[in-house]
Amino acid sequence: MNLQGTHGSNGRFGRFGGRYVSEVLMQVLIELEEAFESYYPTVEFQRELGVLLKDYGGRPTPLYYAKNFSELIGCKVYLKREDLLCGGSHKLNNSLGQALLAEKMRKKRLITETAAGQHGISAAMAGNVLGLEVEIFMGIRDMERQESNVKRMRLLGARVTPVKTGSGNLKDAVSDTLREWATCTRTTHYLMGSTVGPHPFPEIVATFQSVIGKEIKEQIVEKEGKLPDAIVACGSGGSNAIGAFRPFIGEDEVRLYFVEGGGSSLDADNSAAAFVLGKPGILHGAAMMVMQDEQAQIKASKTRAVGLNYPARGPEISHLCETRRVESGYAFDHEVFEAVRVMCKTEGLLPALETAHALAYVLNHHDEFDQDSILVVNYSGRGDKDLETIAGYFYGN
Amino acid sequence: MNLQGTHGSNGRFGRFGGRYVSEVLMQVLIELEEAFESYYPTVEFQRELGVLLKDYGGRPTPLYYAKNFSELIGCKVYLKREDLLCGGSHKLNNSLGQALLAEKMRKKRLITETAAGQHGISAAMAGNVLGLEVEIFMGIRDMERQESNVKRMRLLGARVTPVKTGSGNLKDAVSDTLREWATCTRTTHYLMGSTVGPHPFPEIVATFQSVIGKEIKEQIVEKEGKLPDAIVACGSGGSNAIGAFRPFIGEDEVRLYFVEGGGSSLDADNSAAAFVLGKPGILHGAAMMVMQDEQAQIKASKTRAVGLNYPARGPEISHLCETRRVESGYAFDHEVFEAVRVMCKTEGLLPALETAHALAYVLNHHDEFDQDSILVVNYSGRGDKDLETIAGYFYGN
Amino acid sequence: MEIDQKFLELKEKGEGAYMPHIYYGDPNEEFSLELVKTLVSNGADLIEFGIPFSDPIADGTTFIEACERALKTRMTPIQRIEGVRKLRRIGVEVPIVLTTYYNIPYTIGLQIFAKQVKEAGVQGLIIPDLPVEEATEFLEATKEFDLKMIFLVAPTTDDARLRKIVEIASGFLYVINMEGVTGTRESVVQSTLDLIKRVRDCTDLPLMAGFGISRKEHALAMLSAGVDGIITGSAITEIYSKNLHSPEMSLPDIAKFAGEMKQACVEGYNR
Amino acid sequence: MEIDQKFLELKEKGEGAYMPHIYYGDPNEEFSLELVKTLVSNGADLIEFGIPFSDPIADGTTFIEACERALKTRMTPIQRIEGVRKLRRIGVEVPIVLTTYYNIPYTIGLQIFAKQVKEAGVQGLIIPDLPVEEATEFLEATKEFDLKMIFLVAPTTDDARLRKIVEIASGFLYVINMEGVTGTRESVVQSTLDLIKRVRDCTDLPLMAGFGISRKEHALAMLSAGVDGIITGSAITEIYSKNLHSPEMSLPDIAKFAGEMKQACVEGYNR
Ligand SMILES: Cc1ncc(COP(=O)(O)O)c(C=O)c1O
Ligand SMILES: Cc1ncc(COP(=O)(O)O)c(C=O)c1O
Repeated sequence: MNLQGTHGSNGRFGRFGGRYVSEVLMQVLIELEEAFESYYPTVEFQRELGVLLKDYGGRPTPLYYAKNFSELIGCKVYLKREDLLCGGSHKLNNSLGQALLAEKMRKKRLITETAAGQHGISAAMAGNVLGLEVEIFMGIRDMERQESNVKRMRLLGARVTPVKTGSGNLKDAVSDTLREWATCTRTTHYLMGSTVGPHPFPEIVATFQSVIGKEIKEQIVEKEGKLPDAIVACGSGGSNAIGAFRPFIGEDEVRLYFVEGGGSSLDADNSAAAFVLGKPGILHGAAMMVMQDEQAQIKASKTRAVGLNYPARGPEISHLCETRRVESGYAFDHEVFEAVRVMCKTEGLLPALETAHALAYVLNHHDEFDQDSILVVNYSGRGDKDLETIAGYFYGN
Repeated sequence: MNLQGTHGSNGRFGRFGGRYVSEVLMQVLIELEEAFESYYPTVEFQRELGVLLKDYGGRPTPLYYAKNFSELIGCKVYLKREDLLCGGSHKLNNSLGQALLAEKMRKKRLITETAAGQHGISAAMAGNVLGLEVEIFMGIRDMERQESNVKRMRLLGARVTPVKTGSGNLKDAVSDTLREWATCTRTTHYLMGSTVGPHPFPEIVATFQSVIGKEIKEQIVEKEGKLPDAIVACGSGGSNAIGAFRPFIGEDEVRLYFVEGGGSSLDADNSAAAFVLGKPGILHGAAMMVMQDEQAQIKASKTRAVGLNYPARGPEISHLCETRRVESGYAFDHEVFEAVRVMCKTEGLLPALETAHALAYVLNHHDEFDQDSILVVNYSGRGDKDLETIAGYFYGN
Repeated sequence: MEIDQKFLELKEKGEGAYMPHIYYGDPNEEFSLELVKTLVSNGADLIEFGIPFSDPIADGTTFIEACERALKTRMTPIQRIEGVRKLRRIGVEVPIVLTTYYNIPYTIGLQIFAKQVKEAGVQGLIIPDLPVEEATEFLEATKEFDLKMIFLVAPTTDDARLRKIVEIASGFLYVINMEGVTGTRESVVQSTLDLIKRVRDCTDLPLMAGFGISRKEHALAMLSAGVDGIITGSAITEIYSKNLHSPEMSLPDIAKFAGEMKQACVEGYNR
Repeated sequence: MEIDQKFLELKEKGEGAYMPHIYYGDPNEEFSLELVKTLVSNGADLIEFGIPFSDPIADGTTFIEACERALKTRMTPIQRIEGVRKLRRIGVEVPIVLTTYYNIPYTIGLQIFAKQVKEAGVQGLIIPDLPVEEATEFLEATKEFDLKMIFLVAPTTDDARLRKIVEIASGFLYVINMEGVTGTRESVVQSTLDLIKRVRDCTDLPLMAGFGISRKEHALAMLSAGVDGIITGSAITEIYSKNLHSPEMSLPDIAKFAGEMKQACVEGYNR
């Protein structure tokens, strides 16, 4: 593969990554790695995936010069419009890829977990298109918070299974999906939703998502005749960020910013800022930056952006931030809502709360970019799913 | 203009169309016609609109070969994916075009009406992008039914004004917007949402929407090497249908189907099937097919698809159906919900209730198309806005 | 009495014309008959007799509601036209100008409509959503019935169109007092005054100003500016719509209002 | 006593080995101490001593809940390791195999962890989320402490990996009884029987079967199939978790259960 990934052998990104799973899952992970390596580079796979991404997904997504927002920031800001991808976020890039891979591996069923519901929806879509059964594990708290997405998944015919363990959110849903997978690896593919989990998942997800960055590169060169000065992306597991960053990792002059969920404050229990509050640890099959308590137990993260509510950072983004190739930052909930308001007003776009973290970061740090700077914000998703939360924040209800 | 419209002079489409408005609006309509004719064909306007449609809107939208759905129907079905356009429906094509025109005309403000909220949202988006104030008139009943879209418009900074007259739906909102316009034509553009209203609106909206059909033509030739056998579109005012049909009107071998809202039955008060129940009449400034009672009063239409809940058919589609170039049909509410279910399951796509009328028609008439037929369905919008209604229908709540 | 004759008569008397506008059947037929009688006996020189329509796009809230109420009686347009005959029968002799939206004649049939209207005793027609450009067919179909076609002019109407309008208009010209829809307003704006001057310069037809006239001062100002008379619509409906259970209780107030408006027409004409 | 010695001793006695698995501190430390004492005096040959983790991905519902309860006591992992010392102090002499997820030693520091564990009196380690491929670093850091590293084999493990595993495993091999996570199950499946045969063919290490063993018949079947002993986990926790307010009331039932399982190990071994 000619991807500019930073992983070494055995799924290592520096000291992060690896494959820390029960023996029951080892064999299927090895098979998956082999299948990915043998199918992905083939002309047939590329063609099939290409058609799905284009005709079903709506790729390429535009790179939109946000004139009004740029005026506010004081430099040129482009938005990479993943919100226009079918389903409303970047998640489908990965779901289509993995579903196609699962079909090649003759799996009959997809399981996965979801937090905001965006990944769950994309998995349900991809499953239906490729004729695979879909079951989605979702924390009971998240099911309440993202009720409309639960309805959507069910309408798509997916089974949504409530996860009651732990604090009933994404972390617990991932754990339960891994448990379920252990019982059915022969028939079932775990469609991992972000660049997390045991090797080869972080690599697979990053590869499928890096279509974002490849397009950014072509599009910005077409529009500006050169590479951007900076790319900003939000994230937790890191899939949209890595997807956008990958083709630029070797381009040292392009600054890369990763924005995580600050929550309401950086106090112990009110944040999802794992790069600030976490340390290296092992969770869900990989070494990553993880939020933990003094007992070496994983801490529950907290942020209003359900899709960033995960206490760990994927291996690759953990490594890129540790080595300072990527600069990490965060945005607090109230800044995020303000960024939503600004984007609505300036460009008529309602961003996902996750995406608004990247926007809030740009708003907060606008003085770091001079007038001629070219910024690309990976606009990872639309805010329809967050409408109630956002309207509630501004108008009460 | 080199569009294959069917209108004659003075905005006539056969015996339909015209400009039946109060003297107060005549002058602005003439100015609008002139402005449209002078700006639209210019290279500058085409370039600016092209960039907006591409980078902001996400055009071209894909033409997706829906394999699973096709298997069910028994012929090749392509979906023209207007659901992927920014905002979730075809409405933005027109809103961007008219907002740009309004800006050229140095108007400061856009007013418009909306039923499902889709047009209101697209108008609010376009207004923000082009720096115009936006006010949207919406029937109070529709505001209740499409509450989430009301929130969305307000978040985008648009003023949403409830219309309490009549039965509080689209017909009344159009009337009230025309009244408002009469007070402020010098500063304000009425961004008409469909191919209805006095001349030049039907022509302007059709022109801006015909980007759909132009793309279909290119795409289907690229994919199949020939024109489709049939194109199916839902509609009330007719903008998505006319947009898809226009470049094919002169191609006699391409059958064109227009599907209106059958409602719960064809009984007097339970339908929106104006081609079945209506007759020629004058409403909102034009001669159209209109549902009326024995007192020559306009009847309120009824269908679960709020966006089809209009008692008249635009002048151009009225004419095309009267001359049999386009065949009109309808689908009942229960068939529409069934079509939603089928599309969710086969292709993982949740269609708007409006769009599902076209799908229901194809499902009901599948035996009219033989195995080699190529069908294009204009997939006008996504069903996120209808989620509560659809979930309520299937699961109760 | 024909419209032209009425204006001649008023000119001789040195009075401005007063034409109140009502929607027939709001809230019921009996009241409308009484109302017109009251208006005429208190100074109305012409009556604008409205046939309600479900979507009166040139009307404001007061008349929208009047239409809605009137439509609840479920009379057909033809039955309402019969109302003119009833008025004639009870002694109303002033010219009656029938107003309705174009869908009504369009649906009934232009000729049938004109015939019915003429036979019932109507002298002129106002169809607010039928601009000159669309009127050819209607004029053609109705010309044998000798009905005056009253057209509207607005502050936004430019001179070129003004000329087109005066060319085919008859009876009088309806000068739209203001940009907008019917309904009471606070003052008379400059653009209206300009319009009156412009129209005056290109036609001898009588000018009647309407839209938003609700006070004596409005009427005086309009007449001073050069119109031949004024039209009040919503103002009267507003009076009785405060007491819809027994609208006839409002007749004395309406009589007083009509008297004052006619008075203003007399005063204004003579300034 | 060392693990190898225990298996030798059992071989001489002609008995299968019985190793119950508990999470230390569920629902409190006192109970865990009593529980282990009861288990040992009713036939447990080894103890699998679990240090709870917040995200026990190889465990089923019963143990997830056990971990959650145990974590409520807010003891640190080091304090829990001290529990082994306490057991030794109250006379528990059987080999103790400590189980936990890799984040615990990783975060504490691999060497510190191994040292603490060793000093507290542990003979072996099971880290279910540490497959052989990832174990090099851990083995390196801990080799000076002579702790047996127990690895798992599953029905899905192919022969190539099986060989890798037996190469570095020590103490015994943990044969995963079934595809899935810990928790009681209804029957023993063919794939497990095949696995036992395959493992038996390539190593002399003792084989202990675990995951889902909750009934005497399961134990008998497993031993008949050729393993050297069995592990029960959830089954015991299920007994006392029915009465969490006074879990000690369940000790007689647990004693009975342990006795039966040991009995099955004896019987099964001699078939
Ligand atoms: C719109 C959007 N952006 C970002 C994320 C974060 O995911 P990741 O870190 O994998 O990009 C999510 C997750 O649900 C999302 O929905
Ligand atoms: C998705 C969708 N399709 C179709 C329509 C109908 O409009 P038109 O007849 O103008 O295409 C609407 C109107 O709201 C809509 O939202």
